[in-house]
Amino acid sequence: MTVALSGKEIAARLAKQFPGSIIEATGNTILVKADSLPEVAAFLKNAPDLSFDYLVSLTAVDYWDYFEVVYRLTSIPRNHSLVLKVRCQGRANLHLPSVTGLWRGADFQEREVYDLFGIAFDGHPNMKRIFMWEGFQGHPLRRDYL
Amino acid sequence: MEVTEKSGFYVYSDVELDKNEGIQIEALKTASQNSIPDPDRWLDEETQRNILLTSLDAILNWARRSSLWPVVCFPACCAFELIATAASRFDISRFGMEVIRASPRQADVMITAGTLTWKMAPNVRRIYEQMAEPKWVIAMGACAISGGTFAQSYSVVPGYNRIIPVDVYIPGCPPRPEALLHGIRMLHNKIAKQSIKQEAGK
Amino acid sequence: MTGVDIAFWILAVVSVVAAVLVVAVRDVFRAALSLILCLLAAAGIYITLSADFVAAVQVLIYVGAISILIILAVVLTRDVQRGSLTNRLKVPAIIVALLFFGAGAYAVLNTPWQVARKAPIEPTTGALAGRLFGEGGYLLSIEIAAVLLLAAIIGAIVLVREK
Amino acid sequence: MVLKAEPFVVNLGPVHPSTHGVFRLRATLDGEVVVNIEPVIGYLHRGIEKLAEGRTYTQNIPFTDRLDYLASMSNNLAYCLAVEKLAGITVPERGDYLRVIMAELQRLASHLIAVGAFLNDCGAFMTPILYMLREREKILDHFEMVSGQRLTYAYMRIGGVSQDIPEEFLPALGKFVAGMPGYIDEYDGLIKENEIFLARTKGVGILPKDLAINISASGPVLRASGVKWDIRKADPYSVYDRFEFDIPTGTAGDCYDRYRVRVEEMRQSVRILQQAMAQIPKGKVRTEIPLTFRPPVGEAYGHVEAPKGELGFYLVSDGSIAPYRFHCRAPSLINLTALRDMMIGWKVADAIIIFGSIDICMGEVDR
Amino acid sequence: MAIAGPITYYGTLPQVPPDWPGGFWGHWGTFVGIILVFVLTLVMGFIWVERRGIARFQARVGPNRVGPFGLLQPVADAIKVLLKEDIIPASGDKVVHWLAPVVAFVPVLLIFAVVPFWDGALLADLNIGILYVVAVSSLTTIGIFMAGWGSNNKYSLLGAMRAIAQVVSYEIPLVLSLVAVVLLAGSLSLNDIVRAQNIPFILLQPLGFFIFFLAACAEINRTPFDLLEAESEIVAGFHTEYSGMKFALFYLVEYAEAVAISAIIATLFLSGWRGPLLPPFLWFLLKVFAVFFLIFWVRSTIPRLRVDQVMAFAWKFLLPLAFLNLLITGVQVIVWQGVLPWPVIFVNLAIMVVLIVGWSSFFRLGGGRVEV
Repeated sequence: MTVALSGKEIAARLAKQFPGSIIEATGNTILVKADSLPEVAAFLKNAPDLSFDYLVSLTAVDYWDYFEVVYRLTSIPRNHSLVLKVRCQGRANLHLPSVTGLWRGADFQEREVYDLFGIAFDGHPNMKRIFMWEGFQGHPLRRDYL
Repeated sequence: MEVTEKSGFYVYSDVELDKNEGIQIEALKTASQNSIPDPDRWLDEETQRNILLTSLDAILNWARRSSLWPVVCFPACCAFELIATAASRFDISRFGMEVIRASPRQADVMITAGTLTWKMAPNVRRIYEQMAEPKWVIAMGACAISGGTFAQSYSVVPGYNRIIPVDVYIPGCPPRPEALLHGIRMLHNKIAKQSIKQEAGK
Repeated sequence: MTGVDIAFWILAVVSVVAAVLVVAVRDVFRAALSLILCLLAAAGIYITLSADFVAAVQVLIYVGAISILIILAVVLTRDVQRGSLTNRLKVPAIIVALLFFGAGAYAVLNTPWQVARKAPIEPTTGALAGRLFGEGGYLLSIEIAAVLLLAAIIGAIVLVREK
Repeated sequence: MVLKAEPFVVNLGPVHPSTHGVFRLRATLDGEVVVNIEPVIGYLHRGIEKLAEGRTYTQNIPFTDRLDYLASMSNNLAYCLAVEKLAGITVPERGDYLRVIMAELQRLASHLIAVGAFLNDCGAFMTPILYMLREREKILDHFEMVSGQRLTYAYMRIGGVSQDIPEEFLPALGKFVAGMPGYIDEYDGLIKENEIFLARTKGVGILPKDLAINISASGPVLRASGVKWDIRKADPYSVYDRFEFDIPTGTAGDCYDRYRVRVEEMRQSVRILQQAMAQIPKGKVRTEIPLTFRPPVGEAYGHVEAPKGELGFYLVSDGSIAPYRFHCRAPSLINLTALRDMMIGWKVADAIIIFGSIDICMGEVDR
Repeated sequence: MAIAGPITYYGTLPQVPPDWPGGFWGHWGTFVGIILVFVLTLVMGFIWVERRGIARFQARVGPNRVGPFGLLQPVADAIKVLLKEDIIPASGDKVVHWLAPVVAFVPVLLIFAVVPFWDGALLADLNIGILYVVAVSSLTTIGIFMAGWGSNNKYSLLGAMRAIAQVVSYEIPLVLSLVAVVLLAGSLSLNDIVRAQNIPFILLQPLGFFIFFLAACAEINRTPFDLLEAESEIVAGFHTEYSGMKFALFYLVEYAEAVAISAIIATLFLSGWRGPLLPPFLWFLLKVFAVFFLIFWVRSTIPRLRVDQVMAFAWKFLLPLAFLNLLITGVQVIVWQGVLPWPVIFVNLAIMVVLIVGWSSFFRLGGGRVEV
């Protein structure tokens, strides 16, 4: 059975390591500041007792005021999981750091989020539309796209 | 050469290429907002054939309907009902149709099995145009007829008849193999009523 | 005029036209095809001379193998449709060609040709083999040529081989 | 000295006999060798995620059918699990057993197509896939018996399955399951030791273990690389913890291993089916819930081991009758990430085989 | 063209004068007619047999709607294909594109000129028969390459390149295995070879048959060597851009080549028209059919090789074996002249098994990744 790690405990550890990086922690989830995402992600991946080596999925949700990008992490050797969330305020010209350097599995999924939500990931090697064609107007999965 | 060297391992093609494709897609989208009328002129046409032409027609139509070679165009779900139709249980090879040609030049009938998106539309159009005359189209499944469940979607073409003229429609989501076989038989009947005179007048 | 004569003239015209096309056509691929036609016509001429073995070998070696090598070379060429545009060696090429033509014409005109009145009826292969490998034949030279070719092939492999 | 030809770009697809749908590879070739590839997808992007936001939870079940249309039952199951997690609905035991039976039958059907299509890509002229379609038809008959459909079943419902199985179902399934190991042996015996098949697949398209994890590969692709990771064991859902089965893994991570893993998984599925048929209890098959219901505000992620890998549904609820966000973690899409690493340096013919060995379904890749 | 020896007919046709083609058009006309009819009907028949046969292999029924047992299926296909629109790609080389099917088709027909349907019944009993067959059959490749080139299509070109590489490579083991047959028969004429076969050469030359069959399959691009129209890789290979009548010609070439190779194998290794009871022509047909059956049996069973493996197979496997076979046959012809054939048969069978098993145990169809 995959153990869902407590977000609060991890958040406490992370707050010690990277002060000011955690916004809140509920249940299995920690909400991370966008700027500190790369360090936190690298720590989660490389810390031996966490070793989140497997990025299950990456997606985004449009909450009108902000976009929330959800990283679902699992550790194959330790069989536990954690959800990482990052918020992205505003509706235009959105940017987030890419995690493709850590988990190559994010490659297509970040492109998908870029295509359907319009959040660009800095550091992604090939940031362009994946499902829709170049020149398509708008980002379909935003709530205001009809 | 469209390959450009970027950082290390990742070598991706130019965005220009995609942009050009995007322009083509948009152009096709604006050009095909109305559906193409079905090619059914023969229904109301006066039949005035002489004996020579009729027997020639008979032979020709017999040959054409007896060896309908489908082209590879299997976008989505219906493809697997088409494959099931080609397989042992239903076996379209009985009608001489097992020669599924990968090259559209050599095919006679396009069985459009699946949802068509605007991104795919120029390619399907191109395949249709690459096919040599005479050619027929069977729209298989709800998506092919009208977009089906996905008709309201932002990226789905509501029916193949926006892009290409369709001869036979087979409803179902997906249609059962029996329905596909029935559609093929209907196409046979349609071919049987064709005349080379119409082709000349086309 | 017998059938052989008619055949000869057709073949001769075809081969000359094809040979001219080889040098006149811009498209390198079509030039290669003309060369193949020329070689085939030559094989036809051998047949009219009752040299059927030579004809078959001509088709097998020249049309079947050499021409394919030429086509492979064509594929490696960059600009096939327009051919080579650098013509700096035009004058020396003409001189060399004229020299060759002169030598060939001289040889043809000064050779005492013997014309057989009758076509050989028995198989030509046996006689040919006897001439080549029999008493007073060219066994040694053929063997040497074979060894030379083998060396050339091995050399080519050594050259192309990746380190 | 290295002879290099001028590289040229070939578009494999979007309509190509062996791209399993409308996938396109923009391949740069140096002679026959693939020097660069770029997958281009989106030719079947139907906007399911957007459409689902406008339908009720129950109405969305048919959409999941059309994601991976080769494994509709597994998709139904994953979606229903996610909704049940979101709304806190429990499933009667018989319903759970029926779900497992359907999911495993679906795995058999999907792997039959996967292996058959893979062998077809190897150039075995249609014969293997036609033999495998023969057995797939039998499986489809069983599905038809319970749902009336051949491809898109919508059999599972939130809180169970739509209706109980007819009386003839279990005897028929028993007969089929008894025969299936023989059929698997037949297919495997036909091709397993074929010298050409071995030469074409062994050592081709190697996906190392580390890379497989790093690119988030899942399903047979991950297991063929030697990672013993199966959601059915790692995070058991439904009643999978009551069955005994093994997780077949490969060692080299090449095309041959992926083939072997699929064949072995079919055997394991047969084992699960036998146990499930023996254990299935009597009773209700569905918890009665209204057609339109309002789950509490929150989010849930339900995942299953689908034939192609980890299939997950991430649902966000805002308390209304329709999901606020409907996201599908599609195994096919993510498995494709490895394509570049596996293909570059191989010949065109190998690229086709490697692609076939991943076993994707475009409905799921593009959604 | 010289004709070896007098030709005996079962009809009343006069002898061929040595100064052919100066006179005697009757013989020529008759046999051209016979060959055309023979090839076309056999091609039609074989297409039907193959489609029905493969359908049986694949647990299906096969064409059965058109005419009795679907016998008219090839006829319908032919009429339909011939009357389809003919497309020439705008950017292709039109002359080359137009000529290609002709160049590919003519040599295949020419092969039949030297195939004896029964004793002496052939268009021209050339004393260089086998050499002629090999020479003429190599011409088809040029047609195929022209098709690939003239279409201006990348798939076509890939297919054409494969064709050339493959045919050039397999010509060598093919010819070498033929030489062994020639050594046994003592003649290059196909008719004389059949006459020399008191026992079919497949028994005396099992290894030669093995090599010839594989090399011939590669020459005519049948599975597992059908790389140039590998449908799962390069769409339709060299004839991707062909439609209508020209495609029909390529389709015809494919099967006519199969018929030709079946006929040659039947002549060289299965003692051609010889056989008890049945009339010679029927024996010949039966043997041709048997070989063809083998070819499409392989097609419906075996996966395809990769291009480098095909080349490796020719150069590293078939070629050495062909050399060894030639050497062994040479020794046998000199040493065992006049020995009863039965011991030779068993010795040769044993040699074949030992060589094939031994060689294949240390030869691997390898090939792998290329660093780029």
